[in-house]
Amino acid sequence: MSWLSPDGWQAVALSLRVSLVATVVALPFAVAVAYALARGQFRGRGVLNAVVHLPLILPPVVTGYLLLVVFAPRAPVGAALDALGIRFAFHWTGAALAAGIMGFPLMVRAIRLAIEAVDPGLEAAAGTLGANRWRVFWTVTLPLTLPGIIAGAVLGFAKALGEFGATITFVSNIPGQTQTLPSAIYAFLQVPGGEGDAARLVIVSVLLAFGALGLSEWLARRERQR
Amino acid sequence: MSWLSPDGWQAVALSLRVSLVATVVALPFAVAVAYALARGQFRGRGVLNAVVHLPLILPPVVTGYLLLVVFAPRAPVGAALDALGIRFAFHWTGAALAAGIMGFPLMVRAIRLAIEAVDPGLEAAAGTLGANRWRVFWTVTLPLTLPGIIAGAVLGFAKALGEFGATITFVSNIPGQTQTLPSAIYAFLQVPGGEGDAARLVIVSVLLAFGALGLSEWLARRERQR
Amino acid sequence: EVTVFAASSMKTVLDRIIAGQDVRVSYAGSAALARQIIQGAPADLFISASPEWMDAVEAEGLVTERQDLLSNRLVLVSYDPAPPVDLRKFDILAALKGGKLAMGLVDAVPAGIYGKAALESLGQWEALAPHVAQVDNVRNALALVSSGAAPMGIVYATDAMAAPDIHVVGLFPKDSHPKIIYPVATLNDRPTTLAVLELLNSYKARKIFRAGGFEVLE
Amino acid sequence: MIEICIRHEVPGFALTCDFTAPAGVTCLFGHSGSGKTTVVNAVAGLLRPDAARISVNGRMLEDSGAGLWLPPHQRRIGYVFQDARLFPHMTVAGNLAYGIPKEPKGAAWDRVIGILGIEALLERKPRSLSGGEQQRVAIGRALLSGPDLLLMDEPLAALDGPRKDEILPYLERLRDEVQIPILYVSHAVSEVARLATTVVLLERGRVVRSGPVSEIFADPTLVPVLGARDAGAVLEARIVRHHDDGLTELSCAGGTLWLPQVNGAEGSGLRVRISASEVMLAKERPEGISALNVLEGMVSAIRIGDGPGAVVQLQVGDAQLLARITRRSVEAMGLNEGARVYAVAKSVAVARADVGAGIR
Amino acid sequence: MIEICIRHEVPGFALTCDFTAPAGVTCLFGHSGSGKTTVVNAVAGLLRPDAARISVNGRMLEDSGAGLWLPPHQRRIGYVFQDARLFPHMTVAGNLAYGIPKEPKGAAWDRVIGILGIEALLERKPRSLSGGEQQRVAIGRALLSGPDLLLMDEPLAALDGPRKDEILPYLERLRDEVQIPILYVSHAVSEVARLATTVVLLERGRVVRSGPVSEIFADPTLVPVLGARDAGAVLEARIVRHHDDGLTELSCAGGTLWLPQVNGAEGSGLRVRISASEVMLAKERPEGISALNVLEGMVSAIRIGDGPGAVVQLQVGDAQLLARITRRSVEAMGLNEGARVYAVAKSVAVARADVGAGIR
Ligand SMILES: Nc1ncnc2c1ncn2[C@@H]1O[C@H](COP(=O)(O)OP(=O)(O)OP(=O)(O)O)[C@@H](O)[C@H]1O
Ligand SMILES: Nc1ncnc2c1ncn2[C@@H]1O[C@H](COP(=O)(O)OP(=O)(O)OP(=O)(O)O)[C@@H](O)[C@H]1O
Ligand code: MOO
Ligand SMILES: [Mg+2]
Ligand SMILES: [Mg+2]
Repeated sequence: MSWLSPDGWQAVALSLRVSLVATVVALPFAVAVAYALARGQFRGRGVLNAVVHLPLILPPVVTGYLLLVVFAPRAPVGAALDALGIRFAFHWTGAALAAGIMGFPLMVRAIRLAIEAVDPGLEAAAGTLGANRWRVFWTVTLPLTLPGIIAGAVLGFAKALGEFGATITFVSNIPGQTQTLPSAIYAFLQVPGGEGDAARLVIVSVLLAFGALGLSEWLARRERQR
Repeated sequence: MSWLSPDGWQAVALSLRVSLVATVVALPFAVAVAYALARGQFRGRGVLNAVVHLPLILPPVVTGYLLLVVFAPRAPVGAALDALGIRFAFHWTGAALAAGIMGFPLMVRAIRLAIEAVDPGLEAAAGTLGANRWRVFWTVTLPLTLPGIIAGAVLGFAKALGEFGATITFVSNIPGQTQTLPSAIYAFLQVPGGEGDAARLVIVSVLLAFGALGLSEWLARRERQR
Repeated sequence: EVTVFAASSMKTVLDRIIAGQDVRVSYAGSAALARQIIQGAPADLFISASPEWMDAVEAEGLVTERQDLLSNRLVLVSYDPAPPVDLRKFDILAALKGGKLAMGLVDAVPAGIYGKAALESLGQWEALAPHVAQVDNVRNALALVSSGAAPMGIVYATDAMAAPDIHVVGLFPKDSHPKIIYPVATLNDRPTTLAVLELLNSYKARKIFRAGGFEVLE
Repeated sequence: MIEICIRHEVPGFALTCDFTAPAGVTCLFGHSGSGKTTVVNAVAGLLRPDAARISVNGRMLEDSGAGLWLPPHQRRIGYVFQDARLFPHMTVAGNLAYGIPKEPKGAAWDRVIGILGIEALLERKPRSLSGGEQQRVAIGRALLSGPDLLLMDEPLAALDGPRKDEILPYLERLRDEVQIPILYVSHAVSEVARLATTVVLLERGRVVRSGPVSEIFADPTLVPVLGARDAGAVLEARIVRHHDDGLTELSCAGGTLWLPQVNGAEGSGLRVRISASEVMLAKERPEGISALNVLEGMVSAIRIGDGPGAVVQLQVGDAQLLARITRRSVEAMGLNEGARVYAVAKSVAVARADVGAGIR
Repeated sequence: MIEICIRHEVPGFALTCDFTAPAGVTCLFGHSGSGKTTVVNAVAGLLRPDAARISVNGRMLEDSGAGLWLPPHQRRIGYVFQDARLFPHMTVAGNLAYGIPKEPKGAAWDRVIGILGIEALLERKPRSLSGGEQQRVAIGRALLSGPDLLLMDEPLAALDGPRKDEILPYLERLRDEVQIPILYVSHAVSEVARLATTVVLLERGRVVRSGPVSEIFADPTLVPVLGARDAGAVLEARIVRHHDDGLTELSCAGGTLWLPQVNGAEGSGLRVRISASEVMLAKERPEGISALNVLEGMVSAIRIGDGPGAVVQLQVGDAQLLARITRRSVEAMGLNEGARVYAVAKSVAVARADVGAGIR
């Protein structure tokens, strides 16, 4: 299609993939952390809460820089992961990691509010029916938190679609590999007269996010009506 | 103090001011929009919801660019506001505007969840006691939403502290005027050997945000115990 | 008080030159600064890292006086120590050993645009293109190399000079790419503005620019 | 006086409800799903029916023909919900003051708080109150808003027995001391009998009967509607004397009644409900028994039920009494219309929960 | 058999509770705040008391001396909460199956569903159920988890009268058909009388009395504790015959009782509660009256109250009966210990809510 350049379409496809993977992979961790923050009574709860919020507080460049320092192939962690065949640097997976981390605090917040709204009495009831903590979580807490999880996922997905600073710093901008929509938009904005191309990508990105939002509102409404 | 350069301290003070003002000013709007989204049954609800999420979805540079195009002294809106004595462009108020807009979707989400949790029966009860919709909102809905408002405010404040892309694109990076902590960090990271200065600023910014987080958790706990 | 809008790569030297003066500098990307000036930013002077953005500002009729201030060189840097080579006869692809070559955005930021031109004229671009990791500014390219994420990168000589933990493999020949020019322009004729332009052209300033690795244009 | 005329249809349910209620307590009575809450919500303005004319003491609240519809906050109506709905973030005093137009609080404040016995609770938060206390505060809050009409939708349904007993006397004092009409929803017969002036019987969205409480409750044909267990006549009585041994002597249409200590001045009137299942019939005036209440009457109607039971209506003076006995006894005693019999009821049984003003 | 021994202290409240309960239903009875829920929660493992030894049928659930504390899910205990606590996101069938270790569901499934009458609800979501239906499902869910002990904390308190009546018969069938011990909390005397095998009376965290239900309820000295209004003896009776006119003939210790249609095979046993306030006393056997139940007995104790009332205990055969009458009648009839009297109770009055197995 001529409306967008092939590179543009590639960026759209990649951004979708990156955002979806980031959201899907981060979600279980977000749920776990949200549960720990909502229900846990352990030492270091405050610290965990603070650490989770870090990506929100730090300028994205800093987050990207820290990721780079930790996950670069020559860095200890990066090297170890490399040995296991797990690559982040210059790979779309790295973009997903950055996007997931940046969206993480938003997911955790939404899910935590939802978990705090679940009646602990229902969990106690499940316990008396022979369910251990793990089963209680899976069969009672989690399903009842679903609307909040959906809200959190959409928030995370939207953030992932828009993430730029941390992504480009961490995994740079390799067309077809790590060039997400925001990177492509940024590139267009750096040259005089690139605003038109940028605008087209912005429209695509807005449409994608609106689709996700609409879907989530619909899911939440359906969930509420059941 | 020699630990931070004077410019650094200036950036800290400015960032605090910008984030506080952004949060305080955006909060009433966030509450109003959250209320409309949670309780309203009007046409265009979906569109409003989508528009509110825009700053989350768009790369911050794009948001900054759009702000620049709208509020710059040469742009129609900017010129009109200028005539009224209201200045955003290249002014700390503009940094606050950018920070507020970027944090807006986060505030609205948290507050909306809280409003949706308020029992409409209590609002109906207030109505039968002679309170019109406005009074019901102020005396019943709003106080019961307080924990969610606190959560939203902190999220918005944290986001405002970390906002970079939109701010630097919109209001530039003028020390003492529009140079917030993240912009200052960025400037240090642009030159070789600036990492040490940047790191110090990062620490300050993290401490500030943690302080806000701690305060909010404490407020929320107190609110719940009452 | 004078407000200077300057490309962020100028920070080290410019901060030193204006030390003690009543001058504020807003450091950001040239594109952002140029757009802001076009939209009416209260800048008195603009130092751009790219002549194109200065052209854009000039086209709006905002420039009162323009001058090519500095020039720079492109260098190939590496994470691992390497002996200096002649880049005309150096196979970068082979030296990457499968790693990435870090550069600025090759269609967007000046260092990337110059770098791509240089590689093209050296006949290496075709082969290297798939192996280029582009970042939004030169400093991030440098960070990729100094963190070891990319074995090599193309950056300005000024950046390489100030980074102790990386190694300069070679200078790109001057004629392999369009001349790198940092233009400066005054945006008004206020005496204070002109004084700063004078300061930039002063002997002391030149000394600092040269010490920072820049080539001063007459 | 309340005039209510409502038409409302939702899928599966149609309400057609017309009635006029005089001053005092009007009880809306009917099975679950008969439309009681729908009526009350329409009166409060919380529901907008398809068509309605509603007026309170001549003031029109809603007239769909004329396009008039006042929003809830302009209706001057006090609504006591089943679930109290106190504002959790305010103290009891804050809740009570919510509907008061302006300071100062004035005499009504002290009076309502006195009637409801909630002086000691004023500074507490609703969460720490027992269910009965919460309902009392909710009633006080509704009253203090100075309503023209008080709506109460099963205000006691969520409370268990002892807590119900705790609050019923307050409702009676309300009825007797506060001069505003009350529309009261309940499916507890004892509450209705105790409180109502007028009863409106709803069934599947339609008014099947309405009238003074004594008439409705003494009607043997309504026994199946009211529920056999709870049927029973309501008698107007007058306190004659409080005796030293703790008994109160009352005179009613059919003779003398003895009840354990009833509050009230000698000479004052009150209402006594004698549950049909607690009345025993005898052909001869029984002697040497512990039951003190023996009223002579004439069988005015006999209604044989489907099961083993029968309901016998007696004319006692100018009042009616119901007795629920077995068919076997009807036959064994040879009862038929016009027969003279004695109705026997224990003092303590009558005292149950059916006399005005708090006794245990 | 359940052996419970708990010590627990929180600021302002100390619990010291020791009792052993045989099979059947053990009712924990006591005023609000007496510690009933605390005991039940400790047994369920939802609360960890300062010190406790709790065993069910010899299996130790908790022994703080030996450092043993099983978490709730290992206790094999079914808990029916006051507020049902059904999982809102599951169907009724899903709720019922939650505690079942493995498929297939087996015979217990059909049996429990049958006893509780919830076949028709299986596919529905809890939200659409009435309060009574919800509680039945909650009971089924607890039962189907195959517990060694069933805990029920005021399972009926949130329900209004008719809904209570709807569910009580199911509880009775449970007691009679399912062979697991039940620990039942209530402050409704009629429930306790109807269900309990054993009653444990708690007051301010201490056990003040415990024993078989007939003993506790026939004890006139406990009348103030139980509440004067609700006192009444519990009699064991046996169904003799169902008569054609809808009455059932029962034999009990003191003679013959006639009640409206009682479910149950001829020859089967059941329990009848005769509320003290419904028993009338007569010196002579009354004739020509509608009351069918006349039992001859001897006054074994008289307890004069503070008010106008008195409680008379009668020895009727080898059982006891309580009658609550006025002091005036005690004097007028010249009652004293050893006097022979006739106790008169109406069939329909006895039938109230106090006979095992669902009658109205
Ligand atoms: N929005 C609605 N849509 C469909 N049916 C409704 C709706 N609202 C009420 N109904 C039906 O209207 C009927 C009357 O309801 P209402 O709440 O007035 O009954 P009620 O007499 O107050 O019953 P209860 O004693 O159980 O409170 C019921 O059958 C109910 O299911
Ligand atoms: N965490 C606690 N802190 C202080 N006091 C408590 C706590 N939990 C319970 N209590 C007190 O312990 C006493 C017993 O409470 P419990 O809930 O067992 O009573 P109950 O017999 O179940 O009463 P009810 O019939 O009202 O349910 C009460 O006085 C209560 O206030
Ligand atoms: O956190 Mo950003 O500044 O929205 O990329
Ligand atoms: Mg209703
Ligand atoms: Mg309890």
